[in-house]
Amino acid sequence: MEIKNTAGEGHIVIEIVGSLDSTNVSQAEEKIIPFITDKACMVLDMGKCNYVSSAGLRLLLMIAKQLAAKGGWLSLVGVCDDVKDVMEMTGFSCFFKTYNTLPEAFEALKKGGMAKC
Amino acid sequence: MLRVDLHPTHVSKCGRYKLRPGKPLPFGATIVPGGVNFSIYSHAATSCELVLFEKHAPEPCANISFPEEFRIGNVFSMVVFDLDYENIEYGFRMDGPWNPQEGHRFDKSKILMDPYAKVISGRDVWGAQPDWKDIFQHRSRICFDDFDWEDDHPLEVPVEDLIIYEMHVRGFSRHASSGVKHPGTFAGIMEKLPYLKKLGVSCVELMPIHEFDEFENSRVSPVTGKLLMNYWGYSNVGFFAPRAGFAATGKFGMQVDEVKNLVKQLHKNGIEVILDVVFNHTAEGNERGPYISYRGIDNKTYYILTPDGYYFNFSGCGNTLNCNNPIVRNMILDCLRYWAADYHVDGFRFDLASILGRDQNGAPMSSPPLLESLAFDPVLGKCKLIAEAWDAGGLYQVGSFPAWGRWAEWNGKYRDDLRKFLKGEAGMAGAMAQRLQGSPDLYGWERRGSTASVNFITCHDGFTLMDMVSYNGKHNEANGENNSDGSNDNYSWNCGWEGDSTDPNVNKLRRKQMKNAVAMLLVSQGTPMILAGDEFGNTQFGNNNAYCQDNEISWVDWSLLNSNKEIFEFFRKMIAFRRAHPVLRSSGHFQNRDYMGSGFADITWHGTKAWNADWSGEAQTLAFMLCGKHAKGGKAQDNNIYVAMNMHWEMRGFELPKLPKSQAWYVFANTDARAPQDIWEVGEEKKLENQSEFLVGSRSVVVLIGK
Amino acid sequence: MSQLTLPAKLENLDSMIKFIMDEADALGFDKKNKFHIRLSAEEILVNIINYAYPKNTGDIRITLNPKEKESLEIEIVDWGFAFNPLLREEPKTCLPLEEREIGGLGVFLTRKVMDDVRYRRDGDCNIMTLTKKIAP
Amino acid sequence: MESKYSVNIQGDVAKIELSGRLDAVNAPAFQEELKKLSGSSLKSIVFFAKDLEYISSAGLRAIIFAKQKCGVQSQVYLVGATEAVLGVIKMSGLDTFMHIQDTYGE
Repeated sequence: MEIKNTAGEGHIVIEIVGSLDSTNVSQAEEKIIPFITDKACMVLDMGKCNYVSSAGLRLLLMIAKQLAAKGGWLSLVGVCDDVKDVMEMTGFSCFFKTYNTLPEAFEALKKGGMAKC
Repeated sequence: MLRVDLHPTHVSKCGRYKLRPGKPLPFGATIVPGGVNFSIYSHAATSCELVLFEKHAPEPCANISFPEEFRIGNVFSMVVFDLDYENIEYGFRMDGPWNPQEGHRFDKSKILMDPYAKVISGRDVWGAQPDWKDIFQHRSRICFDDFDWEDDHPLEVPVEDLIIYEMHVRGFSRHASSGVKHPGTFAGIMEKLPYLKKLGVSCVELMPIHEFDEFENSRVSPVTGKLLMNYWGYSNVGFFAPRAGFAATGKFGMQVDEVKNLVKQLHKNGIEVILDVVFNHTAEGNERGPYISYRGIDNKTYYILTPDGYYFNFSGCGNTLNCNNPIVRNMILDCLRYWAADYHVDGFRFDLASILGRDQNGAPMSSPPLLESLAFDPVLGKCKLIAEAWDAGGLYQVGSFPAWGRWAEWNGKYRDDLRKFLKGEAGMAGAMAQRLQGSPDLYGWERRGSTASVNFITCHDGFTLMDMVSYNGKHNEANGENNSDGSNDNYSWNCGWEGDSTDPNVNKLRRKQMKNAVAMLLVSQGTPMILAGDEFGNTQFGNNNAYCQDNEISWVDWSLLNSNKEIFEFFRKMIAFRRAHPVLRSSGHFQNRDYMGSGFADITWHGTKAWNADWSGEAQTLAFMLCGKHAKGGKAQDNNIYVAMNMHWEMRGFELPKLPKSQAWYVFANTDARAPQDIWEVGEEKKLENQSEFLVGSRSVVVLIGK
Repeated sequence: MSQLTLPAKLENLDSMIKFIMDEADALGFDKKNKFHIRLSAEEILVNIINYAYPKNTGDIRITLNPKEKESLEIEIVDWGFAFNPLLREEPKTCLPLEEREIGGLGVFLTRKVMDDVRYRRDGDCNIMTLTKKIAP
Repeated sequence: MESKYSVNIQGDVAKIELSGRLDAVNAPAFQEELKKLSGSSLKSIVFFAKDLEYISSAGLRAIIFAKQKCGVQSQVYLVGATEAVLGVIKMSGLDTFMHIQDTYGE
């Protein structure tokens, strides 16, 4: 697993590469937590993440909840079909907004912000 | 808060694992800061070893003995630090005496599953041939016990207001016709949620979903050449773990979350979940059975044994769980509390529950401590407790199951009497009167009320509704036991032809008989239960004991929903009718008097002449009227409802009881009429032209409302 | 009356549509009207799925009130932020295709094909009510 | 009927066959497919819609998208659309920007 912070249209974009499971969740958590700041809009780019285990899903949910508590939010991008399936069947999908591509996510974030006003 | 007990005190012999003494409670494996707490009970073991495997590895990666100072009382407990809790499988080795006459069967060579395992791997994908050489077949795993329930809560619908729908998780959506993305799984049920909502049932009862081994006693049918499996699953490997093979995510080990999500989504739609639980025996069988867990951990504690150390077989499945041993009793309580608290399950149906009332020698007790504990348990306080009030050892307790006002029963007498009446047996009016009003003859003496009675005509065990009107005898040849298995007392009638028929008259009568059955079921006091698939005439081709048939015999065939739309519509509208009319759903029994000053008693009996039911030995008719002012013991307001049943082969005129001036009779259902005139939507009933008499067709049921 | 609650996810759209269309079938709507019911239900549901819950997702509750031989009333509820799609500016259907803004068509079509479309905010939920009459 | 679409580019003509439904569930994938068209200077985009049972605004958006990708010079044809589909196209004013015909001659 590898975590990269890339810039993207004023949002925090974090790319997760490889698999996210119990062997590396605490590492991932350490790296991501500093980005959870007030009103942060975080986009996790999972396009290169091929597997998310139960522990990994829990980390994602934890991030989403912490962001929400600070008035921000989390979107997932490029989640592969297998992981999407598991998220759907176990109910994790109910807590995330998912998009196919980064531009789609940015577009939605823009609209979400607008509609809110 | 900083804790001072988070640091290892010991190192395992191999030097790889850091340890410290664990907490004896709770039993099982619990994630604690920095590690995992393992705790297991054995009274007679002399030593215990924790065995760790990497996921799916053939050989263990570690054997860690519990140091003697880690034992408190009869419990071995230990914290192991820095485990990869997601990828580890664990078991135990127990050393102790080998002395079968005394009840001890310790064998240090066996690796044993944790009786409190909350996730069990080894049979992760249904039907995948296991590796029989694997030294550890059913492997305990560590469970994430968190789940975001948000504001979910068990629904606590009064039991008399429920309409239960019994289903087999796999059979419900496995058939190719189901059209779901994940056939045969918990996720598949979720995909059928819109269907369940349409049908209107308010509770699903899942046949066993605890981990079991579908390959237990698997064999090939000599008749069909198909693999016969333990399909029903009334044979627990573990009590705390959901069946991995029923989960679409089982291969990822995420079955726990999948089940919880199913419960959450069902609750959101007002549908309760009842689990069929099997505490009467385990999958370890008798003396010749395998070592899975209990036998090697403390045989004498877990099983009821004969004086010379053999297994009693009150379950018909080789062994009998020692339910009234205090250790086992606590395990059962822990287990049910866990399902109620962690899975938000709304209730339980106990398979062969009479065994739960036998003492440690197998004799029935008058106040069995386990049943009493369950009735008064604080966590289970609002859970439905439903007993299958008999066992395979000959104990039949319908009406006499120890209840403490808490237990309901599968009412086997309801099923039998209703079937007899339906097929035209004479002289059933008296018995029917009891069944229709919640069986006060069975449950009135202890003031248990109609809530004690779970009414059903069909369940997983026996004919489906379609088969009940299509077969006189069982046809279990495919089970490979020369048709000797399964019940012979079916009280079924084939309507003139054995099996599938092309005769339109036979088929018409069958449809009518199915409608008659469900109409009677849904106007009866008590809690109705429907078998999944009956609402569109699902068939098992005459097999009345399909426990081993993981194939089209058992799987619900959804294509019948199209061909039998008329049956489905009748079910749907009858269910809506029951839900709309509280007078059908009293918790207490009727008092047979007018305590509301309405001019009518709460229930009155009629026949071809109003106010004159035929109670004779020849009777094949019965009618009754429920007074709407007495609904829910007078607490609710409802219409008057009149039901006429004519099970004679000729039509009969029924004189209608006269209503107060402002009201008139409207017909809601008439099974003799051709669909769609056989039943109306609630609120759109048709006013009768003739308010004084109704000509009820041969073998027909008519439901009227007065408004 | 029948009711269904599902998470507001695109994966559930088919289930929700089927739930509604089964009722439309049962009421005997003709092909064209069924097309219109499907269209407007999809538009409103997709709108909620895409926009009602920008931060996470929540539920959609569909309630069907069929009146035999009269009409089908579809009530769609979400608990997302207050948003009245009926107040959206109508798309400029007269602009050349190249200059059209993509979007806004759904609600426009819904209003065209249904007999009655209403929005109200009740407490913390948005309630859309769509009614289609059965042609005599 | 199964929902399918196929995009074929022959010279300066793009032929697109549609069947089943074009709705919010499958339109995004279709739109993705239509990206193939961008940049190519097409003379005409032809939608064969004989077997198209249903279209929602998501589908309409995909058509608008196709046109926008290809620029002013390209003509849009809609061939064999059913009355119901045509109804929606007309309501949304798309009919004025495309040639609606029963058949398409080479």
